[in-house]
Amino acid sequence: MHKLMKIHVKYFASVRDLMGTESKDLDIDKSLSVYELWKDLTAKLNVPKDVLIAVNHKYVDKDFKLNDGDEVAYFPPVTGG
Amino acid sequence: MHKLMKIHVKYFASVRDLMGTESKDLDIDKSLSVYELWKDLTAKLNVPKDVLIAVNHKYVDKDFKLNDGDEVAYFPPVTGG
Amino acid sequence: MKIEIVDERFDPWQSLVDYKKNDLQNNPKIGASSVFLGTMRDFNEDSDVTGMELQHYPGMTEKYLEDIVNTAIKKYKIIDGLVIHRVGLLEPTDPIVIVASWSEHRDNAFNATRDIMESLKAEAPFWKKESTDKGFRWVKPTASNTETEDTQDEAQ
Amino acid sequence: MKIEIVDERFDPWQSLVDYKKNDLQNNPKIGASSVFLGTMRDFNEDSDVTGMELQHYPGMTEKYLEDIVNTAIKKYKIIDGLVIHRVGLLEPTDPIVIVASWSEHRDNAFNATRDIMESLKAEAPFWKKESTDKGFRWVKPTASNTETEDTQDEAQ
Repeated sequence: MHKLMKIHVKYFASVRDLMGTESKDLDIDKSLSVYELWKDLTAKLNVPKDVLIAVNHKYVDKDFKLNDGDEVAYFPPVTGG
Repeated sequence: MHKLMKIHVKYFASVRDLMGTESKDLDIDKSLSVYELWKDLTAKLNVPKDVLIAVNHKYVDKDFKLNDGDEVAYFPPVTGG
Repeated sequence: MKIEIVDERFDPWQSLVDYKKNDLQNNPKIGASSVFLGTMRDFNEDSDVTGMELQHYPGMTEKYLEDIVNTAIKKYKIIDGLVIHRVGLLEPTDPIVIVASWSEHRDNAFNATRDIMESLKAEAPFWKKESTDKGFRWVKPTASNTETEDTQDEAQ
Repeated sequence: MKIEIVDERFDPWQSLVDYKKNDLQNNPKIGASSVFLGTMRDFNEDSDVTGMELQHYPGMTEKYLEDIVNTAIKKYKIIDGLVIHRVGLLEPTDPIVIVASWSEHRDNAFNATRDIMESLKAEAPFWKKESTDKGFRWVKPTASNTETEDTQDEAQ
């Protein structure tokens, strides 16, 4: 029996509009990559090519494996400044 | 018989120190280049390699011929900013 | 170093003077200060822009801005750096971002401020949503997002 | 455009704000402002510097500064430019020069301010005489006079 992992998910900008929410707290029972988590969250959609992913405030690639307590964020390319 | 030409001469920075004066008004009786004028003003010294010359507020080369009423300036390389 | 996210209109020059009062104002080792100010225009590509919402990722944004300024401090041996970035609802002519670098020589100050701006545009998690005569749209980055101001030619 | 030679200590940021009040402050076509400030250091190469005299060529200096800014306005399509340059007797930390460029996009503002500074250093008739722990000396330009801050290694 697996220990549940707590994951905090955030969305920004157009991804937030798409998801219809700012954030979500999840308990997952097996280790997932950030890509696999996105599929679980979206009725199995692929991660759009230009969506960026950060875990604990650092950019990661789509194979990055989540750990208990991680904060993962999905957002479009940045346009500040 | 030549008409006299009035020439106003200015010196700046280390050239001013060398010449011991800020400016000088001259009447010359034949057309001179700025180089020839320098020789007349300095007991026949050549113009030092790094001395810049301006006539009426524009840089000129050493063969530039003076005209009546011109203001000629001799100075070292600029170091502003 | 100063990194600040502000959610109301700010006075960039006053912010600079206030920060320098701490220490930099009278630092005789500084020969060069390079400052960049980005302000909101009332147009972008083909449209008039009447307002803008600037979203950011609290926590991650500050972390990246700090990293960017620290990288410039090391690379160009600058004495200090500052970034103040606006978020929230903006109107045309509002300051968006001010970046400043202080150094002994001008090359380093110029290059540091430029690098900080380019890295900020490429990495710092901010997103602009414009209110235009054609409706709201998220601003899309340019191809490299490091060559020119953000521009876009279609709504998203 | 503003070109000014001042013979007393000036406040660069206040000068900028005062100038912008005319018109630029609320110009929604401006997206980018690039500002460079040169200040007097208390050292140069191998020596402590306690004071400086800045001489210029009244008339020719203003003409060259105007030409330099006009060239940048045309080359980079900047909306406006400003140069204020100090002359007379200076102390360490005194502002020497402020250059500003305003444009739609940041590339143009950055490049214009940089070009104006390099041209000013190469062409505008100003001369610095430093008072150092080893006596007075006229500052010599660097080889190209366009690559780095003025430095020198011998008295003149």
